[in-house]
Amino acid sequence: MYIHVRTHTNVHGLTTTGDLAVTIRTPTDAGLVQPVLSLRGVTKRFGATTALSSVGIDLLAGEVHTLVGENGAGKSTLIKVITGLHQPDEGEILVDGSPTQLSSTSDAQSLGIAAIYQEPMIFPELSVAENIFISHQNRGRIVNWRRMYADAGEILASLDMAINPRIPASQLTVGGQQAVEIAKAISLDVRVLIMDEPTASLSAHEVERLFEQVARLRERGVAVLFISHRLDEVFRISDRITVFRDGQHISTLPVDDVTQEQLVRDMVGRDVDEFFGRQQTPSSEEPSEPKPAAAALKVEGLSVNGAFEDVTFELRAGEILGFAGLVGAGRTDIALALFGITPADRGSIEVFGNEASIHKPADALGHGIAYLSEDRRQLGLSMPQSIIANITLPSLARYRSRSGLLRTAEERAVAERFRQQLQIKAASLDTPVGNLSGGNQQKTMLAKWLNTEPRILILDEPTRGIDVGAKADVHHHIDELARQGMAVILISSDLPEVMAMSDRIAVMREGRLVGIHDSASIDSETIMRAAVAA
Amino acid sequence: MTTMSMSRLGPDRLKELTLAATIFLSLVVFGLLIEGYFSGRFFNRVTLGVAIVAVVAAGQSLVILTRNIDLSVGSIVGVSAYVTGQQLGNHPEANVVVAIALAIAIGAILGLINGLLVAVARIPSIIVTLGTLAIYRTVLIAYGDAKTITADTLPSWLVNLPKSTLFSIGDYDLRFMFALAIGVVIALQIAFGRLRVGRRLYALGSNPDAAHQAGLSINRLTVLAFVGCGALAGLGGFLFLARFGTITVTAGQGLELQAIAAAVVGGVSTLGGAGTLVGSLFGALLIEVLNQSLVRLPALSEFWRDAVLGLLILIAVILDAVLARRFNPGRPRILAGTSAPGREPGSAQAITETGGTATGGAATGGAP
Amino acid sequence: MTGRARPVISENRRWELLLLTILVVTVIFNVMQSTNYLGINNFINLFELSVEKIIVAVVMAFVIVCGEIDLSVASIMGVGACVVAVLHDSTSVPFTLAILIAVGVGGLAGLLQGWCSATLGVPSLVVTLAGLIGFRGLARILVEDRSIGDFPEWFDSLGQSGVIGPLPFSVIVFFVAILFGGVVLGRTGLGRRAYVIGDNAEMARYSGIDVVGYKIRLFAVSGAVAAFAGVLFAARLGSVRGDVASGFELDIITMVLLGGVSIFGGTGSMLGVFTSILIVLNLRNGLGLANVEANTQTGIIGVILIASVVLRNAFARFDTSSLDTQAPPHHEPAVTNHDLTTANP
Amino acid sequence: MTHYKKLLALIAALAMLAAACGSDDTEASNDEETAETADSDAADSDGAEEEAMEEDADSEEAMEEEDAMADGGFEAGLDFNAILLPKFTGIAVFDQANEGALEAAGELGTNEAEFLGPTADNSVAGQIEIVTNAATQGVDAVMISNNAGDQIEPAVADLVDTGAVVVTWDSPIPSSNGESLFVAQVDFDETGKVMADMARSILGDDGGSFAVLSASPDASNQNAWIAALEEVLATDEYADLILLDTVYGNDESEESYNQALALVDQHPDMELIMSPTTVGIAAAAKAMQDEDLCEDVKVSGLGLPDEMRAYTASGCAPEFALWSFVDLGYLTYYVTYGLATGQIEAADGASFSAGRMGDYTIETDPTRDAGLRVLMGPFTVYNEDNIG
Repeated sequence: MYIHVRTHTNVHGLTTTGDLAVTIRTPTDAGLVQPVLSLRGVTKRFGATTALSSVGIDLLAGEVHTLVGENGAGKSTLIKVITGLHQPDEGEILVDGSPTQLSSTSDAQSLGIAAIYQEPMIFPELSVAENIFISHQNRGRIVNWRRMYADAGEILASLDMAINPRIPASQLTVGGQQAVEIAKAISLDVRVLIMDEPTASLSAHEVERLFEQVARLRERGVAVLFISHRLDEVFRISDRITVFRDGQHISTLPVDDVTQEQLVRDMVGRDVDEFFGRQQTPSSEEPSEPKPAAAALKVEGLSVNGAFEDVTFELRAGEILGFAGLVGAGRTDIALALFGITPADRGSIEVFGNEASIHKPADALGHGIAYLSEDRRQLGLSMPQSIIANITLPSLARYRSRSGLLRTAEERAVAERFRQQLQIKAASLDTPVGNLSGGNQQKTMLAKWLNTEPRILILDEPTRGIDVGAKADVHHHIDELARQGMAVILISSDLPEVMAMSDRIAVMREGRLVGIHDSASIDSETIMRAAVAA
Repeated sequence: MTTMSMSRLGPDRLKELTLAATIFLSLVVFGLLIEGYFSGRFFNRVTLGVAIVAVVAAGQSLVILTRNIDLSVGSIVGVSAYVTGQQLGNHPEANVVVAIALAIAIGAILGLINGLLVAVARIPSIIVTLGTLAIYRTVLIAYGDAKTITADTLPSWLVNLPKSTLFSIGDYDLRFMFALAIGVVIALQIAFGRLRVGRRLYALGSNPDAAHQAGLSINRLTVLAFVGCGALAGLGGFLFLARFGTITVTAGQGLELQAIAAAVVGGVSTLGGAGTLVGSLFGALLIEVLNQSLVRLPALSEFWRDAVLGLLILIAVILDAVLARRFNPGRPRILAGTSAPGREPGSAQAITETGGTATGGAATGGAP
Repeated sequence: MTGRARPVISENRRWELLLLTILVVTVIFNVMQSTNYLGINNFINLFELSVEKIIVAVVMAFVIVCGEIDLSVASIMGVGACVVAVLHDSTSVPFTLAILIAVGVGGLAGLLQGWCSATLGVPSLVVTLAGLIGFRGLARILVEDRSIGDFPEWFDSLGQSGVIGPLPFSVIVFFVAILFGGVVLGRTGLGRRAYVIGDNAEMARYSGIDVVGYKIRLFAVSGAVAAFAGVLFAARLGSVRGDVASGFELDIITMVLLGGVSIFGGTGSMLGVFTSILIVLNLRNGLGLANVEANTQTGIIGVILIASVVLRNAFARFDTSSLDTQAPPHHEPAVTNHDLTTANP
Repeated sequence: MTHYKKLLALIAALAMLAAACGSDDTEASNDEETAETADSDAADSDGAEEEAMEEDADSEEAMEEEDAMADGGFEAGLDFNAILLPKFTGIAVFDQANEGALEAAGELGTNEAEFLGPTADNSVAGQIEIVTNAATQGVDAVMISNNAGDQIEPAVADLVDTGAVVVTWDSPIPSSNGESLFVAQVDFDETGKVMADMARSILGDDGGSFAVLSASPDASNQNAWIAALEEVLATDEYADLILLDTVYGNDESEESYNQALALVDQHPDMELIMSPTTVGIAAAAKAMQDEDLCEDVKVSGLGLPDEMRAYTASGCAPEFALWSFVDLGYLTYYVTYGLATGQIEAADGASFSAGRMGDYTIETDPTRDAGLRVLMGPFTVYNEDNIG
């Protein structure tokens, strides 16, 4: 029996590396039991690039098997091979020990293989129930709405999810939508469930709910292939951990036999010295910033109807102010109001002592405020455009020569400077950013906003979905910027990140700012409690 | 308002109701302006006139639902009307079922060509159908050799079809052609609510990436939508033939714009996944009522008609946009890819554009 | 790593090369077909016959790169021509002022549509479909059933006789327009913004670009240029009727799409559009000289439109190997298909 | 490099295909057209009676004695390259005109004219394009059924500069600038009288009211006919005929159909719809028939016998008129041949012999301010006695 009952000592699921010791695990021996799904010597090439090079992996019933690796390690390709989107060039896939062809997603589905992604694959216009049953082949050609709603309600109830199966899925939060996807997987009697960074868009609270669901799946004997960049989660939830690097299988070990340092080393292929940029938080070194003077940003009674209410805070130059809270608490909305996307309905904004009226992003930029969106792909970068074009986009006016043409040489020079400064890895500066890895995209986005020479930088989930190496780089740069005197607002759902990076932490709950704390004097549990209103 | 009434397709139902109200309103207004407006003949004319456009617009809606467009429907109507008319001329013994089946089959084949080019050859539908719009017409002209199908070559049941009435209330007839058209549209609408394949078409338009991930056969669904559109255009061709009797090789020219106008006025979202066939029927009805009423308006000179019609359509869509925002602020139907402000990214807007629709989904909008 | 570089740029290049090949084949075909083809007058005719359409095609390229569409251009051309004609016919407004007024009316028409589309968020396809009907109506209101001519001689000669050598004014306007358009699209901030807005308007807004203002202005320019093209058309024809230029919109859009501008915005180049214009003009000219029916010509252009995208896709598939395997899904053909089949949003 | 080679090959193939399509089409359609001529002639002569019969009967004789006829008229066999340009293609009447032109070309032993027309939706610009290309091609003559009003003038002027002869038929250039002469199917003024007479005959001696359903508001020949009709109605003789309204169906079946019904709604006392366009008259007749209105509202105007036969039989359209488009094409070809080969001059009073159709004289066009015309005439009035 490989069903593990896991105990969590931490009710609120506040996950710091310290929690690891309390989970009990039984080492898994893959050799004794037939895996539900095995890959043997799978190779996948795209032209000259080898995405997967003779890799193997076994997924056992009732285990949570985590796959980690930097972006580009081959994780996505592996998922696509398992779900039938790609066919391997070499090697074989065994389902219950017998070689199997997976030539389409429906092939995989009929064998009980399903996947859940970071951004849920839902149909916004369709009801929750339809979303759950859309790919069912065995429910007849005619839709029996009554039965479908009833069945959906049952499944959701069995998962302890309070979701109305009749509402359009667009009305759910990301967490809710993921729950729907899990319900869908369960309704399909899934045997192998791939979860590709499912926690990336979730708040800590929602992550907890998700992990409860994962535990349920494990109890049902589902083989879960879990992918995440958050190592604390990885250690908390996994039974076994497999590391990929550069399309190759590096190691597979029971979670108890591996340390975080070793994991990072396997992933990166070298030792990573600092995990978080501001591990030696400046507030401990230089208690109570000696420069009480210039408040870079002073926000008073700021409100946006339906989003947040009466928010007041101050931000000093050189300070990093973290914003913690659940998704939907109104953190991003404050950023959007400061940046002029959704102008505030009430309240005042003062920038370096001057009243600022911000009605559109151009106003904000004029006041030296820059906003790095959390949604890199949709709101942060223009994927088909080159690195240069993306970096200079908000400050294009500066590159206009007298004839009206763009001074492209100057643009290139600026981009080159940022490439070196931020270590953006790309074949060329003309490479479309869509071709870069997540981490390099994030750096390009950072460069884009730094190039506007902001005095106040708002970072919204700056490390979401990027690998550990790149994450450390980004943390390092943020730290560096603050040291140079930039005022930084850091919004992140990654609590350890907020705690490690911020000087002070503002906690939001349901559209209200419920407290601002010195990061040195507060622990994660207190923050979480404030955020969920214990 | 309970959750129930706002449940599945809530916005679509709302849209249909708004349209019905708009149609009613325009009838009242024109009724006050025009003497003897509510005559049986006016009713019959509107219903007969709308039959062709409604059927073609329903087909167009199918395609628009899946995030495509079919500009070739006018040519398909022409080919279907012409060829069916010609065959009926040669085989006058054929009955109505055979004739309709032939017309539909011709349309379906042409739709299949469109669908294959879009789904299998992966060409944007607007390019495919812009091409086949010209190609089908060219083929028809070469085939027809400038001959006109005339009423006297057609069997008399066909020529008299527009007259045939199922039942009458006073002067108000329920004509067979109108009944056939709304029957087809409503039957399809019901089928779409009840059949798995119908829901899958909505799913495809709602989120193609998710549809792909969910193992739906996107190619097959896309082809199906185009075949359905072609088949309905073929049926439209049959109605065209019955109604006008005289068919030249230019028959149906320009019908594509009418059909698209009916569909979008009827609330079928050009972003896919939203809208109903009944909505497109209402859209067609609204345009037909406006068109027919303007013809009757004595104060309006011939030359003002187009301008007023264009203006009214514009007002209708603007009103719709405004209403949609008022009643459904979270996810306006018509606002393309607009990310509603004041929501955390986790909310619906961010989601609808996930899965790498960087090239398409978010391309428009921008209005707060 | 060689394959990794620049799909966008190389795809544009590849498209342009493909078009160029088609153009060369067309020209060779024409030379073989007709002895009359290689004459200076024929070359001028070839441009002159469609010059109004291709002038509008230049600004249409911008509109489509921005991810929008303007179906009303032909109707606005009609409005422009009719405004000039009516002012000339029934008022004493000086003719040059009449032209300015016509262009202004076109600009206003575009402004109205841009406002409806960008501010209210009604898709431009829908707004300009209404404009297509409504502005044609406006043109008819203006001239009713008349045919207005007797323009000043200098005006007629703008469209009919050579200004520089045998080159008529309107053809010069076209070359200036396409050159200017090419430079603006390819080398200025305005052009860069057009691509970004077309790729992702929300993202552009988040980058501080005034997307709504940009689009409104673009539609206004589109209207003004269309009206001016309509005025040039009036000069070439020497008289104006209510149906002037009707049905031109599809030809114009066809030329832009064949030029490799994606209907979903964000890609395309003016060089591509120019090449495609040359292809369409030469093809029509050559087929016309070979006495091929106009219907057949249209059909052949339809075939080329489809075939060219088939070819492009064939190459793109051949080339997917060069894409970074970690590229976001929008490079995956399976997904691309359905993003790209979207009607203009 | 290899895939560019492939590409070149593909494109070449495509181009060849296109070329093949083009030439195939023209050949094929020409063949069929020729076959068609014989067909329709035979069909026409079947049931037709005296008036309508005469010309057809003549034509058959003419064909038998081809050489003799040619001797009596123009010198045959001269080099003559011409284009016959209809308003647009795909419409029966223009094809009939081409049949007539082919017949004439056969008799004259010269080249057949290229029958080239624009598409229906691009008529104006398309006609201009074809005229311009004709100048490049250096043809001897272009025969135009002008749909572009005065807008065609600049292109025609350029064409005439190359030495080509421009003859209009069916619909002239309003200003007559550039054209040598206009082959008028009927006297445009007479059209008014014919329509008024038909109205009288249908409405009876006590007169009545009627409306006109025209093509587009900017079609010059239709407008001229309506003007002529109004002129006739202004005379005492026709004072009892009241013209209620003029509406336009844009030569589209659907719109004409709707307009006809709207007329019925608007004018309860209307007894007749007069439509001087073949599309309009057929659509109006169908509309009246569909709505069972034929008892109250009759339809008349200019119509094609083939399209109207059923409505004449049913009594919806008891009487209508038209001329022979075959003859129009035939006569146009003859006179153009004569002009282009220098055998006659376009001058008032010049006369010539046009094969089977006999002798014609060129005269100043009384219906326009300037220009010459050859009047073909007369109308054939069709009713149930002669429509067969």
